[in-house]
Amino acid sequence: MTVRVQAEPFDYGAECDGFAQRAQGAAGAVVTFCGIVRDNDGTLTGMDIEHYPGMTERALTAIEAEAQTRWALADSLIIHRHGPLRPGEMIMMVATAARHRADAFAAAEFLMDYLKSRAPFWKKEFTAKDSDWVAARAEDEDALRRW
Amino acid sequence: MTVRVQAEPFDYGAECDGFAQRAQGAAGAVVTFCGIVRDNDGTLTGMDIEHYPGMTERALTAIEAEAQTRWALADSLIIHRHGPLRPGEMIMMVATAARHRADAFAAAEFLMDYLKSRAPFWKKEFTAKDSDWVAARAEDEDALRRW
Amino acid sequence: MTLTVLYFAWVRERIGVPRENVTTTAETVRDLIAELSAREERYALAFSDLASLRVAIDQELSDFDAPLGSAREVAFFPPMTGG
Amino acid sequence: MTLTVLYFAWVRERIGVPRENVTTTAETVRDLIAELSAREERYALAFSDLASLRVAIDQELSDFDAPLGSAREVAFFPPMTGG
Repeated sequence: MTVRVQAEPFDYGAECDGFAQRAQGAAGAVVTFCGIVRDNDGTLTGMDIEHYPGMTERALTAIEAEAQTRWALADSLIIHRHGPLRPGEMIMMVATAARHRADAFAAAEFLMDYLKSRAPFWKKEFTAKDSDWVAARAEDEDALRRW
Repeated sequence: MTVRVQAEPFDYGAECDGFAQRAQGAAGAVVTFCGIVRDNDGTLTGMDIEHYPGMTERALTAIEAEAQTRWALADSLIIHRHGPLRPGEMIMMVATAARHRADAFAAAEFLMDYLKSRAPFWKKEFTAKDSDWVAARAEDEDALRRW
Repeated sequence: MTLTVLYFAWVRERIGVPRENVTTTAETVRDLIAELSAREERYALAFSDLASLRVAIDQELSDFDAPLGSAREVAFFPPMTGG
Repeated sequence: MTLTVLYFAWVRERIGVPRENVTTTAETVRDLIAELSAREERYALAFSDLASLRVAIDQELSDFDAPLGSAREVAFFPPMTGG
Protein backbone atom coordinates (compact mmCIF):
# COMPACT_ATOMS: atom_id res chain seq x y z
CA MET A 1 0.00 0.00 0.00
CA THR A 2 1.45 3.31 -1.12
CA VAL A 3 0.20 6.91 -1.04
CA ARG A 4 2.07 9.75 -2.70
CA VAL A 5 0.95 13.39 -2.74
CA GLN A 6 3.23 15.54 -4.85
CA ALA A 7 3.51 18.66 -6.99
CA GLU A 8 5.81 16.96 -9.52
CA PRO A 9 4.49 15.05 -12.53
CA PHE A 10 4.57 11.26 -12.31
CA ASP A 11 5.36 8.75 -15.04
CA TYR A 12 2.12 6.82 -15.51
CA GLY A 13 3.68 4.14 -17.74
CA ALA A 14 6.58 3.54 -15.37
CA GLU A 15 4.25 3.45 -12.37
CA CYS A 16 1.95 0.92 -14.09
CA ASP A 17 4.94 -1.19 -15.05
CA GLY A 18 6.54 -1.12 -11.60
CA PHE A 19 3.24 -1.84 -9.88
CA ALA A 20 2.47 -4.80 -12.15
CA GLN A 21 6.03 -6.16 -11.80
CA ARG A 22 5.72 -6.14 -8.01
CA ALA A 23 2.33 -7.86 -8.24
CA GLN A 24 3.55 -10.69 -10.43
CA GLY A 25 3.12 -14.14 -8.98
CA ALA A 26 0.77 -13.21 -6.15
CA ALA A 27 -1.80 -11.36 -8.22
CA GLY A 28 -3.54 -12.33 -11.43
CA ALA A 29 -5.22 -8.98 -12.01
CA VAL A 30 -3.97 -5.41 -12.05
CA VAL A 31 -6.25 -2.40 -12.61
CA THR A 32 -4.99 1.14 -13.02
CA PHE A 33 -6.84 4.44 -13.37
CA CYS A 34 -5.37 7.72 -14.53
CA GLY A 35 -7.14 11.10 -14.33
CA ILE A 36 -6.16 13.70 -16.92
CA VAL A 37 -6.93 17.45 -17.06
CA ARG A 38 -9.56 17.79 -19.81
CA ASP A 39 -9.30 20.83 -22.03
CA ASN A 40 -13.08 21.42 -22.00
CA ASP A 41 -13.19 21.88 -25.77
CA GLY A 42 -10.17 24.14 -25.74
CA THR A 43 -11.50 26.74 -23.28
CA LEU A 44 -9.41 25.62 -20.30
CA THR A 45 -6.00 27.25 -19.97
CA GLY A 46 -4.99 25.60 -16.70
CA MET A 47 -5.98 24.15 -13.36
CA ASP A 48 -4.73 24.59 -9.83
CA ILE A 49 -5.21 21.93 -7.20
CA GLU A 50 -5.19 22.99 -3.57
CA HIS A 51 -4.96 20.41 -0.81
CA TYR A 52 -4.69 20.13 2.96
CA PRO A 53 -1.18 18.88 3.71
CA GLY A 54 -1.28 16.32 6.50
CA MET A 55 -4.99 15.57 6.23
CA THR A 56 -4.59 14.59 2.57
CA GLU A 57 -2.12 11.80 3.34
CA ARG A 58 -4.21 10.66 6.33
CA ALA A 59 -7.41 10.56 4.27
CA LEU A 60 -5.84 8.68 1.36
CA THR A 61 -4.16 6.18 3.68
CA ALA A 62 -7.48 5.60 5.46
CA ILE A 63 -9.28 5.07 2.13
CA GLU A 64 -6.63 2.56 1.04
CA ALA A 65 -6.85 0.75 4.39
CA GLU A 66 -10.63 0.54 4.04
CA ALA A 67 -10.27 -0.94 0.53
CA GLN A 68 -7.83 -3.47 1.97
CA THR A 69 -10.42 -4.66 4.50
CA ARG A 70 -13.16 -4.96 1.87
CA TRP A 71 -11.28 -6.79 -0.88
CA ALA A 72 -8.43 -9.29 -0.99
CA LEU A 73 -5.81 -6.94 -2.41
CA ALA A 74 -2.20 -7.91 -3.01
CA ASP A 75 -1.27 -4.23 -3.33
CA SER A 76 -2.61 -0.75 -4.00
CA LEU A 77 -1.22 2.63 -4.99
CA ILE A 78 -2.54 6.19 -4.98
CA ILE A 79 -0.61 9.11 -6.48
CA HIS A 80 -2.22 12.57 -6.49
CA ARG A 81 -0.69 15.82 -7.68
CA HIS A 82 -1.36 19.33 -6.38
CA GLY A 83 -0.44 22.78 -7.64
CA PRO A 84 -0.71 24.13 -11.19
CA LEU A 85 -1.51 21.74 -14.06
CA ARG A 86 -2.02 22.28 -17.77
CA PRO A 87 -4.68 20.64 -19.97
CA GLY A 88 -3.59 17.13 -20.90
CA GLU A 89 -1.46 16.68 -17.78
CA MET A 90 -2.08 13.73 -15.52
CA ILE A 91 -3.64 14.67 -12.18
CA MET A 92 -3.62 11.39 -10.35
CA MET A 93 -3.63 7.63 -10.60
CA VAL A 94 -4.66 4.60 -8.61
CA ALA A 95 -3.62 0.99 -9.07
CA THR A 96 -4.89 -2.21 -7.47
CA ALA A 97 -3.66 -5.79 -7.64
CA ALA A 98 -5.69 -8.83 -6.64
CA ARG A 99 -5.98 -12.52 -7.30
CA HIS A 100 -9.16 -12.04 -9.36
CA ARG A 101 -10.27 -9.19 -11.57
CA ALA A 102 -13.56 -8.48 -9.78
CA ASP A 103 -11.68 -7.47 -6.61
CA ALA A 104 -9.15 -5.37 -8.50
CA PHE A 105 -11.87 -3.50 -10.42
CA ALA A 106 -14.13 -2.96 -7.40
CA ALA A 107 -11.27 -1.71 -5.22
CA ALA A 108 -10.03 0.70 -7.92
CA GLU A 109 -13.51 2.16 -8.34
CA PHE A 110 -13.91 2.41 -4.57
CA LEU A 111 -10.59 4.26 -4.23
CA MET A 112 -11.65 6.67 -6.98
CA ASP A 113 -15.12 7.29 -5.56
CA TYR A 114 -13.77 7.98 -2.10
CA LEU A 115 -10.82 10.11 -3.05
CA LYS A 116 -13.08 12.24 -5.28
CA SER A 117 -15.34 13.21 -2.39
CA ARG A 118 -13.47 12.44 0.83
CA ALA A 119 -9.86 13.48 0.28
CA PRO A 120 -9.16 17.20 0.79
CA PHE A 121 -8.40 18.37 -2.75
CA TRP A 122 -10.02 21.34 -4.47
CA LYS A 123 -9.71 22.14 -8.16
CA LYS A 124 -9.74 25.65 -9.58
CA GLU A 125 -10.11 25.99 -13.35
CA PHE A 126 -8.69 28.86 -15.37
CA THR A 127 -9.93 30.11 -18.73
CA ALA A 128 -8.69 33.09 -20.77
CA LYS A 129 -11.43 35.18 -19.08
CA ASP A 130 -11.66 34.05 -15.50
CA SER A 131 -11.23 31.30 -12.94
CA ASP A 132 -13.58 29.31 -10.79
CA TRP A 133 -13.58 26.55 -8.21
CA VAL A 134 -14.91 23.30 -9.59
CA ALA A 135 -18.24 22.44 -7.96
CA ALA A 136 -18.64 19.00 -6.43
CA ARG A 137 -20.96 16.88 -8.57
CA ALA A 138 -24.04 15.31 -6.97
CA GLU A 139 -23.27 12.10 -8.88
CA ASP A 140 -19.85 11.88 -7.20
CA GLU A 141 -21.52 12.04 -3.78
CA ASP A 142 -24.16 9.52 -4.93
CA ALA A 143 -21.41 7.16 -6.12
CA LEU A 144 -20.38 6.61 -2.48
CA ARG A 145 -23.73 5.03 -1.64
CA ARG A 146 -23.05 1.90 -3.63
CA TRP A 147 -20.26 0.81 -1.29
CA MET B 1 -9.84 1.13 -31.27
CA THR B 2 -7.04 -1.43 -31.44
CA VAL B 3 -6.90 -5.23 -31.18
CA ARG B 4 -3.62 -7.14 -31.09
CA VAL B 5 -3.30 -10.93 -30.81
CA GLN B 6 0.31 -12.01 -30.51
CA ALA B 7 2.69 -14.64 -29.19
CA GLU B 8 5.32 -12.05 -28.18
CA PRO B 9 5.33 -10.38 -24.77
CA PHE B 10 4.04 -6.80 -24.62
CA ASP B 11 5.35 -3.92 -22.53
CA TYR B 12 2.46 -3.08 -20.19
CA GLY B 13 4.03 0.16 -18.92
CA ALA B 14 4.80 1.43 -22.42
CA GLU B 15 1.33 0.46 -23.63
CA CYS B 16 -0.33 2.28 -20.69
CA ASP B 17 1.83 5.32 -21.32
CA GLY B 18 1.21 5.43 -25.07
CA PHE B 19 -2.52 4.88 -24.63
CA ALA B 20 -2.81 7.65 -22.03
CA GLN B 21 -0.69 10.04 -24.13
CA ARG B 22 -3.00 9.53 -27.11
CA ALA B 23 -6.05 10.10 -24.90
CA GLN B 24 -4.80 13.37 -23.45
CA GLY B 25 -7.04 16.34 -24.09
CA ALA B 26 -10.11 14.43 -25.24
CA ALA B 27 -10.38 12.06 -22.30
CA GLY B 28 -10.29 12.74 -18.59
CA ALA B 29 -10.20 9.11 -17.53
CA VAL B 30 -8.05 6.14 -18.53
CA VAL B 31 -8.55 2.63 -17.10
CA THR B 32 -6.22 -0.26 -17.81
CA PHE B 33 -6.38 -3.91 -16.83
CA CYS B 34 -3.58 -6.42 -17.00
CA GLY B 35 -3.95 -10.18 -16.53
CA ILE B 36 -0.95 -12.07 -15.15
CA VAL B 37 -0.26 -15.84 -14.99
CA ARG B 38 -0.68 -16.73 -11.29
CA ASP B 39 1.72 -19.29 -9.90
CA ASN B 40 -1.04 -21.06 -7.89
CA ASP B 41 1.10 -21.15 -4.75
CA GLY B 42 4.13 -22.32 -6.65
CA THR B 43 2.60 -25.44 -8.22
CA LEU B 44 2.22 -24.00 -11.72
CA THR B 45 5.20 -24.47 -14.02
CA GLY B 46 3.65 -22.92 -17.12
CA MET B 47 0.61 -22.21 -19.23
CA ASP B 48 -0.21 -22.60 -22.89
CA ILE B 49 -2.88 -20.49 -24.56
CA GLU B 50 -4.50 -21.85 -27.68
CA HIS B 51 -6.65 -19.63 -29.87
CA TYR B 52 -8.60 -19.66 -33.13
CA PRO B 53 -6.70 -17.42 -35.55
CA GLY B 54 -9.11 -15.34 -37.55
CA MET B 55 -12.08 -15.78 -35.25
CA THR B 56 -10.10 -14.36 -32.32
CA GLU B 57 -9.50 -11.03 -34.04
CA ARG B 58 -13.11 -10.91 -35.27
CA ALA B 59 -14.50 -11.63 -31.81
CA LEU B 60 -12.29 -9.06 -30.05
CA THR B 61 -13.07 -6.41 -32.66
CA ALA B 62 -16.80 -7.10 -32.26
CA ILE B 63 -16.54 -6.84 -28.45
CA GLU B 64 -14.71 -3.51 -28.76
CA ALA B 65 -17.28 -2.22 -31.24
CA GLU B 66 -20.08 -3.21 -28.86
CA ALA B 67 -18.37 -1.34 -26.00
CA GLN B 68 -18.07 1.69 -28.28
CA THR B 69 -21.85 1.72 -28.86
CA ARG B 70 -22.62 1.39 -25.14
CA TRP B 71 -20.25 3.99 -23.71
CA ALA B 72 -18.79 7.28 -24.90
CA LEU B 73 -15.24 6.05 -25.39
CA ALA B 74 -12.42 8.17 -26.77
CA ASP B 75 -10.35 5.04 -27.38
CA SER B 76 -9.91 1.39 -26.42
CA LEU B 77 -7.21 -1.25 -26.69
CA ILE B 78 -7.08 -5.04 -26.33
CA ILE B 79 -3.83 -7.02 -26.42
CA HIS B 80 -3.97 -10.78 -25.87
CA ARG B 81 -1.09 -13.23 -26.05
CA HIS B 82 -1.19 -16.88 -27.09
CA GLY B 83 1.33 -19.72 -26.89
CA PRO B 84 3.49 -20.73 -23.92
CA LEU B 85 3.67 -18.45 -20.87
CA ARG B 86 5.48 -18.73 -17.56
CA PRO B 87 4.10 -17.83 -14.11
CA GLY B 88 4.33 -14.07 -13.60
CA GLU B 89 4.12 -13.29 -17.31
CA MET B 90 1.45 -10.93 -18.56
CA ILE B 91 -1.28 -12.65 -20.56
CA MET B 92 -3.31 -9.73 -21.80
CA MET B 93 -4.39 -6.18 -21.19
CA VAL B 94 -7.25 -3.85 -22.01
CA ALA B 95 -7.36 -0.06 -21.83
CA THR B 96 -10.25 2.38 -22.16
CA ALA B 97 -10.35 6.17 -22.33
CA ALA B 98 -13.44 8.28 -21.76
CA ARG B 99 -14.49 11.73 -20.66
CA HIS B 100 -15.67 10.46 -17.28
CA ARG B 101 -14.40 7.64 -15.12
CA ALA B 102 -17.69 5.73 -14.88
CA ASP B 103 -17.66 5.07 -18.64
CA ALA B 104 -13.99 4.09 -18.67
CA PHE B 105 -14.44 1.65 -15.76
CA ALA B 106 -17.67 0.11 -17.09
CA ALA B 107 -16.25 -0.36 -20.59
CA ALA B 108 -13.04 -1.96 -19.26
CA GLU B 109 -15.04 -4.42 -17.15
CA PHE B 110 -17.33 -5.15 -20.10
CA LEU B 111 -14.35 -5.87 -22.37
CA MET B 112 -12.89 -8.19 -19.74
CA ASP B 113 -16.16 -10.03 -19.08
CA TYR B 114 -16.77 -10.60 -22.78
CA LEU B 115 -13.28 -11.57 -23.79
CA LYS B 116 -13.14 -14.08 -20.92
CA SER B 117 -16.14 -16.01 -22.17
CA ARG B 118 -16.72 -15.01 -25.81
CA ALA B 119 -13.29 -14.76 -27.40
CA PRO B 120 -11.82 -18.11 -28.57
CA PHE B 121 -8.92 -18.61 -26.16
CA TRP B 122 -8.29 -21.74 -24.13
CA LYS B 123 -5.77 -22.03 -21.32
CA LYS B 124 -3.89 -25.20 -20.46
CA GLU B 125 -2.01 -25.26 -17.16
CA PHE B 126 1.11 -27.32 -16.53
CA THR B 127 2.40 -28.55 -13.17
CA ALA B 128 5.41 -30.75 -12.46
CA LYS B 129 3.06 -33.77 -12.54
CA ASP B 130 0.54 -33.15 -15.30
CA SER B 131 -1.39 -30.67 -17.39
CA ASP B 132 -5.03 -29.76 -17.70
CA TRP B 133 -7.33 -27.42 -19.59
CA VAL B 134 -8.63 -24.65 -17.38
CA ALA B 135 -12.39 -25.07 -16.84
CA ALA B 136 -14.63 -22.11 -17.56
CA ARG B 137 -15.94 -20.65 -14.31
CA ALA B 138 -19.70 -20.30 -13.82
CA GLU B 139 -19.10 -16.85 -12.34
CA ASP B 140 -17.46 -15.71 -15.58
CA GLU B 141 -20.54 -16.74 -17.53
CA ASP B 142 -22.76 -15.11 -14.90
CA ALA B 143 -20.76 -11.89 -15.18
CA LEU B 144 -22.13 -11.39 -18.71
CA ARG B 145 -25.68 -11.06 -17.43
CA ARG B 146 -25.07 -7.70 -15.82
CA TRP B 147 -24.55 -6.02 -19.19
CA MET C 1 -20.89 -30.10 -49.33
CA THR C 2 -17.31 -30.05 -48.11
CA LEU C 3 -16.61 -28.22 -44.85
CA THR C 4 -13.43 -27.39 -43.04
CA VAL C 5 -14.00 -28.63 -39.49
CA LEU C 6 -11.73 -27.30 -36.75
CA TYR C 7 -11.19 -28.58 -33.21
CA PHE C 8 -9.62 -26.72 -30.32
CA ALA C 9 -8.31 -27.47 -26.82
CA TRP C 10 -9.41 -30.87 -25.41
CA VAL C 11 -11.75 -31.45 -28.36
CA ARG C 12 -8.72 -31.29 -30.63
CA GLU C 13 -6.79 -33.63 -28.32
CA ARG C 14 -9.58 -36.22 -28.24
CA ILE C 15 -10.17 -36.17 -31.98
CA GLY C 16 -6.46 -36.11 -32.67
CA VAL C 17 -6.32 -33.49 -35.44
CA PRO C 18 -6.69 -29.69 -35.38
CA ARG C 19 -8.66 -29.57 -38.62
CA GLU C 20 -9.96 -31.73 -41.42
CA ASN C 21 -12.14 -31.50 -44.51
CA VAL C 22 -15.49 -33.25 -44.11
CA THR C 23 -17.83 -34.04 -46.97
CA THR C 24 -21.33 -34.19 -45.55
CA THR C 25 -25.02 -33.84 -46.33
CA ALA C 26 -25.78 -32.67 -42.75
CA GLU C 27 -28.30 -29.85 -42.59
CA THR C 28 -27.56 -28.69 -39.05
CA VAL C 29 -24.63 -28.71 -36.65
CA ARG C 30 -26.42 -31.44 -34.70
CA ASP C 31 -26.63 -33.58 -37.87
CA LEU C 32 -22.92 -33.10 -38.49
CA ILE C 33 -22.12 -34.16 -34.92
CA ALA C 34 -24.26 -37.30 -35.32
CA GLU C 35 -22.55 -38.12 -38.60
CA LEU C 36 -19.04 -37.71 -37.17
CA SER C 37 -19.92 -39.58 -33.95
CA ALA C 38 -21.15 -42.55 -36.00
CA ARG C 39 -17.83 -42.71 -37.85
CA GLU C 40 -15.37 -43.39 -35.08
CA GLU C 41 -15.21 -43.76 -31.34
CA ARG C 42 -12.90 -40.74 -30.89
CA TYR C 43 -15.64 -38.46 -32.32
CA ALA C 44 -18.33 -40.04 -30.19
CA LEU C 45 -16.14 -39.47 -27.17
CA ALA C 46 -15.38 -35.84 -28.01
CA PHE C 47 -19.05 -35.07 -28.70
CA SER C 48 -20.51 -37.12 -25.82
CA ASP C 49 -21.45 -34.08 -23.71
CA LEU C 50 -22.80 -31.24 -25.81
CA ALA C 51 -23.30 -29.06 -22.73
CA SER C 52 -19.52 -28.80 -22.46
CA LEU C 53 -19.10 -27.89 -26.13
CA ARG C 54 -19.42 -24.70 -28.13
CA VAL C 55 -19.66 -24.33 -31.90
CA ALA C 56 -18.76 -21.55 -34.32
CA ILE C 57 -19.93 -21.38 -37.94
CA ASP C 58 -17.68 -19.33 -40.20
CA GLN C 59 -15.97 -17.87 -37.11
CA GLU C 60 -19.18 -16.70 -35.42
CA LEU C 61 -20.50 -18.37 -32.25
CA SER C 62 -23.58 -20.39 -33.11
CA ASP C 63 -25.69 -23.22 -31.68
CA PHE C 64 -26.25 -26.89 -32.38
CA ASP C 65 -29.56 -26.41 -34.16
CA ALA C 66 -28.19 -23.83 -36.55
CA PRO C 67 -28.49 -24.77 -40.25
CA LEU C 68 -25.15 -25.23 -41.95
CA GLY C 69 -26.47 -23.51 -45.07
CA SER C 70 -23.51 -22.37 -47.15
CA ALA C 71 -21.07 -22.59 -44.24
CA ARG C 72 -17.43 -23.19 -45.16
CA GLU C 73 -15.91 -23.54 -41.68
CA VAL C 74 -17.31 -25.17 -38.55
CA ALA C 75 -15.33 -25.21 -35.28
CA PHE C 76 -15.91 -27.21 -32.09
CA PHE C 77 -14.34 -26.27 -28.77
CA PRO C 78 -14.95 -26.14 -25.01
CA PRO C 79 -16.20 -22.98 -23.25
CA MET C 80 -13.61 -20.25 -23.71
CA THR C 81 -11.16 -19.28 -21.00
CA GLY C 82 -9.42 -16.14 -22.18
CA GLY C 83 -8.43 -13.07 -20.21
CA MET D 1 -8.64 27.52 24.23
CA THR D 2 -6.53 28.54 21.24
CA LEU D 3 -7.20 26.73 17.98
CA THR D 4 -5.46 26.80 14.63
CA VAL D 5 -8.24 27.46 12.12
CA LEU D 6 -7.56 26.67 8.46
CA TYR D 7 -9.49 27.71 5.36
CA PHE D 8 -9.27 26.18 1.91
CA ALA D 9 -10.41 26.98 -1.64
CA TRP D 10 -13.10 29.69 -1.84
CA VAL D 11 -13.49 29.75 1.94
CA ARG D 12 -9.85 30.80 2.14
CA GLU D 13 -10.37 33.40 -0.58
CA ARG D 14 -13.41 34.94 1.15
CA ILE D 15 -11.79 35.06 4.56
CA GLY D 16 -8.52 36.28 3.11
CA VAL D 17 -6.09 34.10 5.06
CA PRO D 18 -5.18 30.41 4.83
CA ARG D 19 -4.89 29.96 8.59
CA GLU D 20 -5.04 31.86 11.86
CA ASN D 21 -4.97 31.22 15.56
CA VAL D 22 -8.34 31.74 17.25
CA THR D 23 -8.83 32.01 21.00
CA THR D 24 -12.34 30.89 21.75
CA THR D 25 -14.69 29.45 24.38
CA ALA D 26 -16.84 27.77 21.69
CA GLU D 27 -17.99 24.28 22.64
CA THR D 28 -18.97 23.08 19.18
CA VAL D 29 -18.03 23.82 15.58
CA ARG D 30 -21.36 25.64 15.24
CA ASP D 31 -20.47 27.89 18.21
CA LEU D 32 -17.11 28.68 16.64
CA ILE D 33 -18.78 29.61 13.34
CA ALA D 34 -21.21 31.91 15.16
CA GLU D 35 -18.37 33.53 17.05
CA LEU D 36 -16.31 34.14 13.90
CA SER D 37 -19.35 35.32 11.90
CA ALA D 38 -20.12 37.92 14.57
CA ARG D 39 -16.60 39.29 14.31
CA GLU D 40 -16.41 40.47 10.74
CA GLU D 41 -18.48 40.53 7.57
CA ARG D 42 -15.97 38.36 5.64
CA TYR D 43 -16.56 35.48 8.08
CA ALA D 44 -20.33 35.91 7.96
CA LEU D 45 -20.10 35.79 4.17
CA ALA D 46 -17.90 32.70 4.08
CA PHE D 47 -20.10 30.87 6.58
CA SER D 48 -23.47 32.03 5.20
CA ASP D 49 -24.39 28.68 3.65
CA LEU D 50 -23.39 25.76 5.85
CA ALA D 51 -24.75 23.25 3.33
CA SER D 52 -21.90 24.20 1.00
CA LEU D 53 -19.26 23.83 3.74
CA ARG D 54 -17.41 20.93 5.27
CA VAL D 55 -15.40 20.84 8.47
CA ALA D 56 -12.49 18.76 9.70
CA ILE D 57 -11.37 18.56 13.33
CA ASP D 58 -7.74 17.57 13.77
CA GLN D 59 -7.64 16.46 10.13
CA GLU D 60 -10.67 14.16 10.35
CA LEU D 61 -13.97 15.00 8.61
CA SER D 62 -16.52 16.00 11.22
CA ASP D 63 -19.83 17.85 11.47
CA PHE D 64 -21.05 21.19 12.74
CA ASP D 65 -22.47 19.82 15.98
CA ALA D 66 -19.27 18.06 16.95
CA PRO D 67 -17.79 19.20 20.28
CA LEU D 68 -14.41 20.90 19.91
CA GLY D 69 -13.17 19.13 23.06
CA SER D 70 -9.40 19.21 23.04
CA ALA D 71 -9.16 19.94 19.32
CA ARG D 72 -6.05 21.75 18.15
CA GLU D 73 -6.89 22.26 14.48
CA VAL D 74 -10.21 23.05 12.79
CA ALA D 75 -10.49 23.41 9.01
CA PHE D 76 -13.32 24.79 6.87
CA PHE D 77 -13.61 24.09 3.16
CA PRO D 78 -16.10 23.40 0.35
CA PRO D 79 -17.02 19.88 -0.75
CA MET D 80 -13.90 18.16 -2.07
CA THR D 81 -13.19 17.77 -5.77
CA GLY D 82 -10.18 15.49 -6.05
CA GLY D 83 -9.51 12.74 -8.50
